[in-house]
Amino acid sequence: MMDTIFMLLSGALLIVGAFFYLTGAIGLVRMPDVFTRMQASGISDTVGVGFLIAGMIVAAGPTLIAAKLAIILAVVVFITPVATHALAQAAMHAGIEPVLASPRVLGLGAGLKPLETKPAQAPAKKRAIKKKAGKAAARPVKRASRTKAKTRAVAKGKRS
Amino acid sequence: MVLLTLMAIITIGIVRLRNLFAVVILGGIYSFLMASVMIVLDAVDVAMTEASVGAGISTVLMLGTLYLTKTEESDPGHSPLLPLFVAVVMAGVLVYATIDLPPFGLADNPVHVHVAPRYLDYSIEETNVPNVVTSVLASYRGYDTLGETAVIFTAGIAVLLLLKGRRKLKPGPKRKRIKR
Amino acid sequence: MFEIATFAVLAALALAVYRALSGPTVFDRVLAANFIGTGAILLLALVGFITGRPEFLDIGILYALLNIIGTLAVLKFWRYGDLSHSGEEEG
Amino acid sequence: MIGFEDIVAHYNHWITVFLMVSGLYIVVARGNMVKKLIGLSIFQTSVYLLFISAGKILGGTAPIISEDYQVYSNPLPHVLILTAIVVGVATLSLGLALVVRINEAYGTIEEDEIFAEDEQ
Repeated sequence: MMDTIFMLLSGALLIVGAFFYLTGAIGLVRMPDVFTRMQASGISDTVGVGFLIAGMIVAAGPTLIAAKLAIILAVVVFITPVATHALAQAAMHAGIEPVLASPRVLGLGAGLKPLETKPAQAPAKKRAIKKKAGKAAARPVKRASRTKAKTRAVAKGKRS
Repeated sequence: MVLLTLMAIITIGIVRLRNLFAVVILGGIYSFLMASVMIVLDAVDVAMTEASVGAGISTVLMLGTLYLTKTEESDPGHSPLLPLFVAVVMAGVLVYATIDLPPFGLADNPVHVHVAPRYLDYSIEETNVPNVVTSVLASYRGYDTLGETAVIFTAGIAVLLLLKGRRKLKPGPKRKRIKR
Repeated sequence: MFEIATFAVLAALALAVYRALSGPTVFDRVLAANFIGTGAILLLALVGFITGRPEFLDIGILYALLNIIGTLAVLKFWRYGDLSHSGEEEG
Repeated sequence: MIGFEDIVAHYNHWITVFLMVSGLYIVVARGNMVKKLIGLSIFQTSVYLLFISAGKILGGTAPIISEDYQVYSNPLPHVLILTAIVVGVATLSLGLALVVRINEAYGTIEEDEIFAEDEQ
């Protein structure tokens, strides 16, 4: 009886986790720029991994395996935000414009794919005030600012 | 099979990309996929080593090198047709050779009948180590491992020698990039 | 159940590989690499449960640590152009 | 005619061949030295794959002795490949150090430019 309950519970957890993981991966492909993609992969790394590993813990029962799985879960949960934060910081540092900050996003400019989800409005407006409007399409800006960032980095390396 | 196909796709990407930085990242992904394949193929020790070496050390070494050199590959001046031809002919020959190989995963393949059962049967008795890979590596084939260590030592010394002269040439506060 | 989850993870890995190959910027590729590292951990655990021998989860911990090391090394390189930078200048 | 069983029986080998040939192509066709080294490591990795898939037994488990399991995969290829991986990273680091030195001597890591500079 208890075994059946545990089996059903772990199966349900696994399927929910798999669903969220796949959703995050689809978001990783469909989202328009780096920052939104980071947010999509955040779904996978928290909810997806969490439910999957919880399902496995339930399937394993109170053994050493469950402890190891819990350690893995803790490591992933603590580490992925750090990596994502570093990624976002580096991307901003390299001068990549968030798509949501550009005024083109509402008119769906030429260089952009149509958005699947509704863009979050508040940060977009805030950044749009900060950045001047009238940026060109995403690609050349990125290229130019990236080379700028590179020369900056090289100069910094020489200095230090 | 899916993992192997993904690895092949990644390889195509590595061949085609020009930005060396992206190529290094793809190399890391390739190593992770390779390690997963090895887990599926029951080689857990190899998977661990491959992940730490391929995704860890190699990536860091490559990044150090890219920092000291440059990150863009220039356009090759000559046509790629001849190397492509060589590669395709080579692939044809090798695929022809694989037809004669024993099929994947059968227990009576010639590989499995000769030495391995001896190790599997007597490992506990003779070395008292449950992990057969460890016992073969450290006990039955210990001299092999000693030679391997000598190779790494030589490589480390060579790298240090190569990069030490560099520091004298160009005195500066930069530390040496290749950490062994 | 484990099989379904495994297929989902494999499909997610395929999508991430697509993103790694086509990602317009380096950061997309780094993100995909991070994602694939996590997927490799999950795949390891799931395959362990399917084959009935889930004892190799230590390797999963190793993968997670390598994942963060690789990502941070790449990002630090990209930001400072140097792996030995202490990051004092601007946090 | 090739059936599904044949494909499954040789799929690993074909992927191995593909990886090996791609590595060869990169080494031959590309002039950039870092790229050449990456091609070399792909070539090495294909050899790992060949050995490990030779060592797998379907239905077997990892070669760690325990009472619950009877069939184990072949541990010998694993040992050989462990050695090969470590030697591979030694080779790679040595090659990268050489690339750094070449870049200092010539100011480039492209093969063609180095040849052009030699001829002057």
